[in-house]
Amino acid sequence: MNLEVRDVVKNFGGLQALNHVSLSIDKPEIVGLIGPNGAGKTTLTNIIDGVYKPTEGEVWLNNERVDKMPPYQIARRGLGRTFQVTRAFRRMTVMENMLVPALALHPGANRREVEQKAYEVLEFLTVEHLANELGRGLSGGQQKLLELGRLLMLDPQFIILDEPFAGVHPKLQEAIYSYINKAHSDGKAIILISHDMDSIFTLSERLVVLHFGAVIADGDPAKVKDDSAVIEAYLGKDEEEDEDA
Amino acid sequence: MSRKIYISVFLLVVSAIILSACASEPVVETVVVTQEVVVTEQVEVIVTQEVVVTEEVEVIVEATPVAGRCAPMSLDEVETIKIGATLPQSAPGSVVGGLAMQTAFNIAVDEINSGGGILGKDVDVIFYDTASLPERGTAAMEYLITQECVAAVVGEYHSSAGVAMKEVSKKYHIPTVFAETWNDTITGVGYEEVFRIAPASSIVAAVDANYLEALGLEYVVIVTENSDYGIPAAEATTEQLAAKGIESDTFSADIGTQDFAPVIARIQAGETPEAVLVLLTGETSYNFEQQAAEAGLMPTAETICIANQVAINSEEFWTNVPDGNYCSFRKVGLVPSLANDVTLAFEEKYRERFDRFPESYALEAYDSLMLMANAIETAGSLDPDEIIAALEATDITLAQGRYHFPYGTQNPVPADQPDWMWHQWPDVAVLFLQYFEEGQSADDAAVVWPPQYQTHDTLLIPFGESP
Amino acid sequence: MKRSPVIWVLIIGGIAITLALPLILRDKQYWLFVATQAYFWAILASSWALLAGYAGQFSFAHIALMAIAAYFSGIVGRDLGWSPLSGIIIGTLVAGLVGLIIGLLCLRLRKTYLALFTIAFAEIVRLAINAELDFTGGPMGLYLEPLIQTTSYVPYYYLILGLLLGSLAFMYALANSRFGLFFRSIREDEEAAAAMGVNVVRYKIMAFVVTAMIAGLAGAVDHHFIGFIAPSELIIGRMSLVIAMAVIGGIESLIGATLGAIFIHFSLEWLQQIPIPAALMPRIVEFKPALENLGFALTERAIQTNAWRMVGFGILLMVTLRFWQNGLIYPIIQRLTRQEAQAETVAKRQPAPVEETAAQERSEE
Amino acid sequence: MVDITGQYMLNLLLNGLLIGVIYALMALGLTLIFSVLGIVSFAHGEFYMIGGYVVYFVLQRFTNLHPYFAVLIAGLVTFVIGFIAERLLLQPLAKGEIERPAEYAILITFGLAFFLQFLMIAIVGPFPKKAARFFDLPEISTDILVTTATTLRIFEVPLSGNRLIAAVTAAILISATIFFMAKTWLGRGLQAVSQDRQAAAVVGINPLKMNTLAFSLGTMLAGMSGAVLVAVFSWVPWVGVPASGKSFIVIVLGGMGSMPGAVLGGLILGVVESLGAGLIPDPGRALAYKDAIGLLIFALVLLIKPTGLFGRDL
Repeated sequence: MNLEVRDVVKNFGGLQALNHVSLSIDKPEIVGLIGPNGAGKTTLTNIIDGVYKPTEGEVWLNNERVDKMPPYQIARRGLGRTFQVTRAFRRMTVMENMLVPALALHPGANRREVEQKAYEVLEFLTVEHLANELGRGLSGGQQKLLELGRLLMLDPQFIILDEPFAGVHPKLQEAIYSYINKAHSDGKAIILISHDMDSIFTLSERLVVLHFGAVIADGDPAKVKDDSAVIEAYLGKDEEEDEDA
Repeated sequence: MSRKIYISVFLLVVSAIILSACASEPVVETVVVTQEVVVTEQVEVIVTQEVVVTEEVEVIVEATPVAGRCAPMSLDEVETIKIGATLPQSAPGSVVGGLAMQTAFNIAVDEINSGGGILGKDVDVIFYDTASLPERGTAAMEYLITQECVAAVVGEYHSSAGVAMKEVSKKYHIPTVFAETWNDTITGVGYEEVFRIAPASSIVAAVDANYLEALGLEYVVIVTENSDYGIPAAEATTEQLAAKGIESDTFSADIGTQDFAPVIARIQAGETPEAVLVLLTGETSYNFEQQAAEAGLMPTAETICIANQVAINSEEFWTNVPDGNYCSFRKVGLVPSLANDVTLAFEEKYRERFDRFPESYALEAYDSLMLMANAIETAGSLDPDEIIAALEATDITLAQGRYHFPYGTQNPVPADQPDWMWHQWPDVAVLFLQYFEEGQSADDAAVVWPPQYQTHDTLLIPFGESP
Repeated sequence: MKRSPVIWVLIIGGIAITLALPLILRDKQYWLFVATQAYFWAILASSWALLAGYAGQFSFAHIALMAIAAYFSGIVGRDLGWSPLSGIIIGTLVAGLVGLIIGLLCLRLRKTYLALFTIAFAEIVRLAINAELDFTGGPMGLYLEPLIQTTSYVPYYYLILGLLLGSLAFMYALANSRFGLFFRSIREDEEAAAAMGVNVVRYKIMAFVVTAMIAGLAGAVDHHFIGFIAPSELIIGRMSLVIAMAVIGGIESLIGATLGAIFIHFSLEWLQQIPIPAALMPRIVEFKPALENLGFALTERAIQTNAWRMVGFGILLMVTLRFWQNGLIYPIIQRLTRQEAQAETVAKRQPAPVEETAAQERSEE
Repeated sequence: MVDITGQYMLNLLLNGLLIGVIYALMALGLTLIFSVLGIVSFAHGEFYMIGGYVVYFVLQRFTNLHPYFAVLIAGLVTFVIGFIAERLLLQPLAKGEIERPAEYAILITFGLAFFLQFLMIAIVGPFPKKAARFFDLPEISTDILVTTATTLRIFEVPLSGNRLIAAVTAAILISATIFFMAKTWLGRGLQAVSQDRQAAAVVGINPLKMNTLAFSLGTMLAGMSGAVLVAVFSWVPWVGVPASGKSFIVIVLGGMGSMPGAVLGGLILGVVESLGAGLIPDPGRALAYKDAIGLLIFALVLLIKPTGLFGRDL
């Protein structure tokens, strides 16, 4: 398995959101991706996912160039993601939500088998009682879990989790933790984006820091934590915020 | 995967067709059984008709009346005589026309019933909205004939509905008098049941061309409406003008066009036309005429304004085209100066509602019903064959003048006459009037064509002069 | 899937009545004609509901696609001498092709923009049909050969009923297959659907093509029945009628939209004139001038509603949208089937049996 | 085929500009509504139609009234109707009570249009009406400029006096609107809400009230453009349908939600339509395709650059 971002540049009009970013993941590890607001984390996610096309550079997934592919093909090649703001299909039941990725991936699958698998996933996530609720009837945390559930149905090798803990009830956070750990032990690579430093440092085996669209640190979390450039970036961000206010 | 979908769509088509074929079979059988008796009765008709239109034998066999026509044959069986009337009451039809026709029908009914009805039986008119849509036209006829059991149908304003209606008239063998549908084909197909008292498009075009020729013009611009009225009218006029050596250019606009400035500029940039003939209707014609006046295109000393016939509503005309003085306009049907007693009596009642001289379609609506009532009275029966025979022998003076139908089953259309002369009233009065004072009532406007009706002994009151 | 007995009774009863209608209406050809047209509108409304309600593509070009198929079929019949049947097939294919083009063009357009674009498209089609006289017959309209040589409406009744039931069955199967699931996921959130591996482009276009073909097929067949088509049928007001039918019936329900169309078509026919009992007539005649000023015409036995019935439908449309966004008819159907839905929910809430079956199946493998 | 001379082109251009100013005023209200509420009102043309009828009936009843006063009354009436419609139908949308906001906005304004149009057919009937000319032009006669009461000729190019007056009035109303948006507290409040609802709410602007105000002002502008035009065009209850169509084209061309875009878009549409209808070789089709020209521009802009000339990113 490998996922490789090669020297990617992304411009929006005159604004450079990503500046020659390179990143490579070739084993099942949990990679924390952090950086101040506007550092380019979401842009990078969207590039990997295929929503945006890079201005320069390439993205390779399992030795195949994917940066020109539409998102659904990248998803079918084993890359799944959640969204910062949850995007459950609001007027479909939880079960229907779960069926979409499974049937998109395996068109000929037996519907009943798929439903049963979905049910097991929901159970694992402790939300099986919600199977017939509409997406819009769920709480924010439940919607996060639903997104994770959909990912399990898609069963990708690479998983990008964008702020999985934000606004989630502590009780449900446990389910998310166990999800990440299970995925990891199942041999998946996970890119974890979060503002919650505690969870990042608890979970990550490797930490990547983005600042002004560039990677300023990449390595062991303990070392990165003490990196001067990283400290500066975060302090600088505080100053900016003060100015904005 | 998606191929499956397309195959299924195809299968759907096929299965629907097979399904319908299977489903319809037994039903067809029952229809045939009930009709056998009727067919033998029809043989006579076939024989008489073969003389008339030999090429349509196949169609005539089809004309077998279908179960569903429920009007009784004899007057003794009914308390009131039901006659259907179709008219446009909603968009995209002309609601204005529908309202006028409805008023006219109501006046006619009141008159017939207060005069003792037809042979002592009251008349009941049943209205139906066709909205100028062919599908509504068919629905109208079906409703009137099979639900309301009318013995005859009169009316209709739009040709697009009329062309569909005539088929149902034939299907049920129901006498029908069309009031304001100009399309040549309506009488041109030569259906036994179908009569018309409105002009055929070709009649009107001939009158337009004759007037323009009498004026001695050489180049005319026609501005027409993109509709079932405007397009054939413009084509026929162009053809007839060309035959007389008059050049013409046609501009066509969608119904409802508001801004005519570019086209007016275009006309002004070319050779100055000696006349502009407006074949737009309703508010669209007013918009063009007023804008043309404001841009100095017409009416001027050089260019004659021939406004659309809706200009006959003088109040509306002057509100909408305040600068349209010296416009002349075609008038189908009568003017007050030519009105007979029937016209005047009708006008009086019509004015109670609209306060203006009745438009051609109002007169036609009134006459179509009176004509049908007269035919039923003459026939003394509701038998369609007898009513049709009575209509063919019509000789009665109504609001528009003396009615007669020169060509029909007894007297086929000769080869030198156009097809549409079948059951067509040939003497439709088509006049040209001209306003010569601002705010003038149409009643006071000058009649300038044809010569025998002229009120001011002139073909045209020159721009800016008084007669 | 299990259905409660009530709904089965209704379905079977409904189909039995529609099949027997020509017999019931033997002497009422007019109502048979109205019913046939109601089914035609029902095909349009339900296929539009699939496109707009399921797939979330608010296209206003549905009537235009219907007319394109009818025109195409008529033109190949007139100029090339094709039979009505082959004309209908080619017309349907052309409608699908145009649907494909619209779908491709509109990939980037969302909601309001799509609505505006398709309105413009429909208007351009109407203007072009109007202007290109030599080809389309322009405003004088185009004659179409009858599909079946008959003067009876009965064959056409079954034909169009068959089309309605066939297309409903097809659309129902589609909506309940994975395609329906993908349509709805695209409606809800295109980006998320793509991230879940759904080929958004393909299914969006599929929705356009399939509904365009159904509308086209219905249009071509119906106009071979009517025998005539004119551009006035393409005015935007006719499209708003289709929308009103689907909305009042229930935009996310095929059967709701179908019943909505049948209901509205019949109501519009009934409401042309409201019959008044003879006893009441003298009283009402007193108000004749007032009524006429308001635009109600009074005849011997009825009040003619003219424009007012449309005003009434405008209000009904707005009220439905405002308070019953699932339509007026769909909630009734839901109510009748709720029993079953509840039962299903209860079953799913008890995990034990499901686990058992799952375990069994595994062991069977 | 006409000879294309400089004077002919000038004629087409000037007439295009005159009608363009009027298109701009029609579209201004629609773009205002979009910028604040984020919806396209399909009932815009119907408010335009009502505005025209108000002026016609007011001037019928009070013949001595100054026409501009009638225009103001028309503005007031359409403002009130817009206010009621927003409160009853669109407020729930802004409050987030509606499940399918985008679809609801399309359908409910469509329903409103349907209702208003048939209501007016039922009430005033289908007969064409037209208000009398607001003013006569002063009589001038110089080398380049000759006027009569109805017509103005500049370089021998005839312009309708009526239309000139309407265009000037429309220009005044456009200027007043731009002034209102730029210089008054309320106008700035509207702009603030259109740029960032949440930020505006933080600084104490109630976005819901701004919604109502924007919609009512938008319908008022539509009503006033109708009020100005009722002396130029014959008025029937379905006169709003083409007006809606033109307004859609203009705001898409100019960029949805952009006021300068609406003004520029209106002028461009007026000129392009005029040139198109003047230059299409076949006279039989020229006018028939006049509306199609605008629609084609519209479709192309949507496909190629949906943000239009000045629009924000989607």
